Amino acid sequence: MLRLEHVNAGYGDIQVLWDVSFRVKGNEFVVLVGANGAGKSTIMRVISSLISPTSGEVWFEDQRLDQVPPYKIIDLGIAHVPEARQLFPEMTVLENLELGSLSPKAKAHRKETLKWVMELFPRLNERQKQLAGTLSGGEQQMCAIARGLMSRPKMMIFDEPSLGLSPLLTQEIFRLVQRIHGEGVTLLMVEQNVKQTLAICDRAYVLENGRVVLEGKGKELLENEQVKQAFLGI
Amino acid sequence: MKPNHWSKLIIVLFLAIFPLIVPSDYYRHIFILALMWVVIGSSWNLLAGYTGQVSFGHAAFFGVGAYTAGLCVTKLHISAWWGMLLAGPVCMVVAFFIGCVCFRLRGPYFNLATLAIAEIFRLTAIVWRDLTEGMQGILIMRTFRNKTYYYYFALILAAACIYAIYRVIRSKWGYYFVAIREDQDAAESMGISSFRYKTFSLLISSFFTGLAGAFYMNYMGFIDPEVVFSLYFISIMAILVAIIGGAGTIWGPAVGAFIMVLLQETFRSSFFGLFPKWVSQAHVLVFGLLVIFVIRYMTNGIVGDWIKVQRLWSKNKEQPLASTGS
Amino acid sequence: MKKSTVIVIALLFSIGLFLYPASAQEAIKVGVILPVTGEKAKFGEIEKKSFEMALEEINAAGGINGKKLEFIFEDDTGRPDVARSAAEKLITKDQVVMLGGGYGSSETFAIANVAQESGMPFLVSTGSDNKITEQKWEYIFRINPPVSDYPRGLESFLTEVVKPQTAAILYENTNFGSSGQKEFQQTCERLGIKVVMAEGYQSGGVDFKPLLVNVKKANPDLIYMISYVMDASLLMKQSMELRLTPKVFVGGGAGYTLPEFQKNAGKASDAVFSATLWYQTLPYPGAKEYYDKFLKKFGMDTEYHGAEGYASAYVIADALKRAKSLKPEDVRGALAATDMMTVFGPVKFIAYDKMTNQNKLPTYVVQWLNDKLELVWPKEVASKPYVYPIDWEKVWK
Amino acid sequence: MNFFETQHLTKAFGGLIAVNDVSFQVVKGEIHGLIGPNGSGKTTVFNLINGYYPITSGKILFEGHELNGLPTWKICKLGIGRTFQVVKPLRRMTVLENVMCSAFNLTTRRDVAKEKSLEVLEFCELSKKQDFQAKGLTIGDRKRLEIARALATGPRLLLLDETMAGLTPQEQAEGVKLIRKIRDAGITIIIVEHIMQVIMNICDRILCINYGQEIAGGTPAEVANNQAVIEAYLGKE
Amino acid sequence: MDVFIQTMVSGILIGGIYALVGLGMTLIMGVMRIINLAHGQLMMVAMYITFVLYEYFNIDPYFSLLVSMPALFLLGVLIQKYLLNPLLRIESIIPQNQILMTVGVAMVLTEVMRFIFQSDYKSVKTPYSSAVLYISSIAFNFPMLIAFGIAMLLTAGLFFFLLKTDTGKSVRATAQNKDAALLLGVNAEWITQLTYGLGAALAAAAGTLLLPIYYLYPDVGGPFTLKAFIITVLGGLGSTVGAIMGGLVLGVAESLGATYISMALKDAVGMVIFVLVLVFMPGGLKTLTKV
Repeated sequence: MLRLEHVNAGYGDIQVLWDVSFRVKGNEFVVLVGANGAGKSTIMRVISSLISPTSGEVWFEDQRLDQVPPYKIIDLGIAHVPEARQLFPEMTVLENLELGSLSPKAKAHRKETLKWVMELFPRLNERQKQLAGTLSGGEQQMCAIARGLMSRPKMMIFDEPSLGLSPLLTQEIFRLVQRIHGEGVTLLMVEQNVKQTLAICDRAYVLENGRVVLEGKGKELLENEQVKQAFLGI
Repeated sequence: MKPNHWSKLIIVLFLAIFPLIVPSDYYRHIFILALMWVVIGSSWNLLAGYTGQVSFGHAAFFGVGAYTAGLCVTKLHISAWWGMLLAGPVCMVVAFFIGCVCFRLRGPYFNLATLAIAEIFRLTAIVWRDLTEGMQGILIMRTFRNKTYYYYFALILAAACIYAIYRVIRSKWGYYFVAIREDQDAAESMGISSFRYKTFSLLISSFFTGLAGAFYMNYMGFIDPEVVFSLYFISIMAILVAIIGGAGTIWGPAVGAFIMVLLQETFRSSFFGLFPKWVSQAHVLVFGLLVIFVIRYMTNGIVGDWIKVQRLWSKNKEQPLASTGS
Repeated sequence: MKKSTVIVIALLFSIGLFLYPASAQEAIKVGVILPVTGEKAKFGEIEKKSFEMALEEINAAGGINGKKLEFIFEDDTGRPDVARSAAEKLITKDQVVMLGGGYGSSETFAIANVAQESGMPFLVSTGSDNKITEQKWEYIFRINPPVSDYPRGLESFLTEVVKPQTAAILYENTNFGSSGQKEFQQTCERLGIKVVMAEGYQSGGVDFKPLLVNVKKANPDLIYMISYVMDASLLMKQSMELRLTPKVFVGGGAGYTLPEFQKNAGKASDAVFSATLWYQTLPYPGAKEYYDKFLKKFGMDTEYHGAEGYASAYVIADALKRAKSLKPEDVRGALAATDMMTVFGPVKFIAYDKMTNQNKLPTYVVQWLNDKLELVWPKEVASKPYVYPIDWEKVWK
Repeated sequence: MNFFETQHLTKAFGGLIAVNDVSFQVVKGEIHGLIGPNGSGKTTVFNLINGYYPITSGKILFEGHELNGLPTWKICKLGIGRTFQVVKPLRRMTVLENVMCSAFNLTTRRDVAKEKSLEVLEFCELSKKQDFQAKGLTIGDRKRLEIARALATGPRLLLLDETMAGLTPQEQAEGVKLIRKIRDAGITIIIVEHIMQVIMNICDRILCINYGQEIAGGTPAEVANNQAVIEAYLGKE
Repeated sequence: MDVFIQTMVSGILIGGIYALVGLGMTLIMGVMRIINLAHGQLMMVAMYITFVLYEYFNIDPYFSLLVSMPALFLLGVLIQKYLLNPLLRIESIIPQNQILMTVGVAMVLTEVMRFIFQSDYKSVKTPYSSAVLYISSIAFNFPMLIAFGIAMLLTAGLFFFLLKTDTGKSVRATAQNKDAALLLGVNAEWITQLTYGLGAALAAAAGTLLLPIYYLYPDVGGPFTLKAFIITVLGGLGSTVGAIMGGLVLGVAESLGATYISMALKDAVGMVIFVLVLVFMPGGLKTLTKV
């Protein structure tokens, strides 16, 4: 469904990604793990076309993503839940969610989607009229995920959804992510919470210094000593 | 790209003997105005181009300088030339207080605050008739009939201003100013008090702008608040002079000043009478278009983007330009 | 091409340009400096057209002793430094024999300063600040009365007809406005009228009501206003809205005599008096003809500024005809000896009060009656009798 | 008297407590690591020490001076240099000029400042690029420049914020060498770093924080085997 | 007492128009973080459009809103697209070069209008120009009342647009978080153009509404540009409610200042308030109202 082929990318003259290739098949749940600064978020930004690769190609189904302007990505069926939530703090939860369904296709089904999402996130339902900036961290993350769902995506990409959340909340978020996967949405997730994510995903890639160094089934990687080393340096 | 020293020397020589080889008072007058704008543009440039604090209110200093000289005559009954001594320090005091208010602000807020303060000065000068004579203005008798004296005075002032700024820029202060322009947070972490050095930059800048104001009083013999505190004809003009020539370069404002003053005069007089009269109405329009063009295509001004100008030149001449690179 | 070579060539070229002599022509050149761009362009334009009109007539009548007269117009854009540039250019580059024009007081100052220094005769046509002719500058002559004289004609009207006890003065914060206010305040004191309020304002305001409510509270017999035309019409419109009812509204010339004032203020302009320097029905030879010809030629009204320009042109021509030579001293001498009649009235440069080389003219009072400006005072020359006392409720109905 | 210490350091942004009651000491001459997962408040601690943010409560002491409430530039003059996680080169100045800005802390003479800067550049192995514009440097050189600039202010304590992030392994190795060299020159270092190979390698002691609170402290080996740390990094099973 | 009430009435009525001017500016400031120093000049262009429509086609000024607003909207979009947006990709020494660009635009607009219409004062005289409504002895200028009413209607319309439509929400979203808006499929470049267009259209409305009570010449824009940014900062950058409050506050403050201090210092009152707010309440009225 999504393929990155030999992508080199960076910011200005700073190269961050070196020859990155990986693929996500339909209905799969793939995780990218790696220490900070390994280039995970950069990959996300490349997929969302926020930065264009210096070389290499990004394909989604039959479409070259790297040649599409960023605001058209969501129309193709990819919803990006960005790092640190990136909500619109001075707008209500409801408005934030509505902004998730701007594309004509999603807009047509806005009411149904909203109902579905509210069932999925009862806590947001209670806080519809509250300003997003006043939500707690966990609720903000839920709001961001819900906003992504509003576009009825074929595929969702999550950038560190557990960032800054307590372990308990992290677990709740992961349960939600799994439920979304259960609804038939293809998932790509970037995480630093290695153990929990590897336990729930189908497949994972390990990134180090902007390169893919390992690939495998989640459970297998969990046992791999190299992963532990990459994170704790021992 | 190092500027050619020969061409610099020729220009300096030309300016030094200009009034001797050009007997016309008219051209002397234009060059005096241009030299005065060199001073104003360069001082603005020190604060904005080098220190990164874009002031929209330099008219405040120009006006205070001019009125210092004017009040010497009307209130102290001494020669307006004393104003040349007093204007600098007076402006620095004023600038210090303005700095205390404005340097608490960054970016667009700073721009607006300076603009507002200059406007407050203008309105105060209009209303405070006991001190300033209000809109009746101050009229003094000029000292010299011969423009040559004024010309050399302006030339020395401009040279002193440019030299002083050149020295400052090459000293510790200059390094600090540019550091603040490039990244205020980084500068602070390097032990640079941004408030203190912004204030120093403002003080120097206001000093020379004030001198230019005092010179204006002495040279023109007449001032009123609308003229010397004008938002469009002083504050904005100072910005245009510097950005067209090239902000953040030593020679940029000087080049800009000559371009702007000559351009204005050329258009006002319809290319010295060669073109039909309606052309004379177009000078502000041409300023506006020039500003748009420079900002859009030559962001660093004529001096700052000299390489681009050269490239344009050589293209027209079908001559490949030896790759200069930077 | 080397950069230095380019610069050398450019410099040589520019020196060449500087030294290039103005092409010698047979015509006698006179520089005229007026604002034709900028905020003051409106009146500058009327004056310029009048100068041009007069020029055509003069040249058609044989010019200056057989030579053609030529006016070189320069635009001062309403700024003193530009006015100075223009004057310098005319004197040194165009080598004119004398200067004319001068609209705004500040610009006129700047020009006069240059003219005096270079010993170049300058006939001021409009710049009205008293100080211009108080400098003992022997090369500066002024055809129009100084601002202090504007209400002189009004004085007798006030003492004989209105007899106000109290007055409020509203003036725009410009050179013209504030010097006018100063002079009128002294006039009031002299006439025993108590000035209950004297307040300046920034021209270009939208809402004058805050000022006018204070006037209403002070309830003066006379409201004297010094404003340009648009402020004038707003002031009157808003006075009407607030139902200000003094004995009389009097404008201090300028805006209150222009057709635009009536056009904008509508019925609020009715019955408003104004001091003025000139009116087309005055018994000066050619005044009415000048007005009609201007109206026909340009399709617009003219007023006292135009008359000043038109008269100036004739004074200039007259002086040049009489001058022994075109040397500045001779032209100056001829100007000083001027004694002629113009559409603007008799012109003779004398010294009075603190002024020198000043033309002294009577001034008049006009009143807007049925949407027309009528000369109402002094009675001998009035085109219509004045309307006083005024029933404002009826006028404004 | 400790060389450097924080006492119950706390910082709240509105309702969010970013740093909560953190106390630690640094011994003169050591390399002290500060680690924690993303968003755990490490950079905030630096910004507090550096005076960039005002402290909500608690104390910071450096050589016996209380730093609370001092502006950033004064703290620098007291002898604390820092680098930024997101490098802040003075873009339109050359490398040498960048460093000279710092060197002017010690002198007002241009030639002296230049001499001193050249020394520092030599030390940081940036001499070859001294005339390059800072905006044209590679990321590795920019990080070096950050360090060189901090060194040129003549600090006794150096705060290094993620100096290795985004570097190639080879550059990292060179970076480690440089950090050791700085320590050997007698400068105490506090380092925030994500790349564990680096931090475990060079630190004498490490403090690990999560959610703004300290969860473990000690030698690298102790910290790496601490259950709380492993959980913080890898998550609970 | 009458003096006070009349002053307040004048202030509030003029404040309605100020609010309209400020609203456009605050929209632009909120989304693009720049000061639009051409704001009053855009207003001036709209006034000329209204004037031409009245003078040559005899169209009532209030109807010409339907022409002047779309026309200025288009002009605004073009300015943003071809002059301001390209600057985002250029690095310059002076970081505020977008502001300087608006200065250039302002100069060009003024001079082009001067070229076409000369410097003459123009005005539109409608039958209702001087109509007045009296409540006891307090005078309400009729065109000003209408202008106030339409200003409030337009404000309500703007609020509806910003709060209830997707495009309006996208504008707010872009102002608050440009990157996130991009990810959700908002074409930020188009939004900036739209915003500048809207800002220009609101300025156009203010100009058109002002024309029956005021007059027109090429330099009329300058003072209104100054007022616009005072209002914007007073209300808090980017805050629409703040801009309305700011407009009213400025109107009333100027009126009170003119009545009780001095008419000559009317403009200075605004400037002093402005500096005080900048220094002591940098968030503007927004910090008090929290919206």
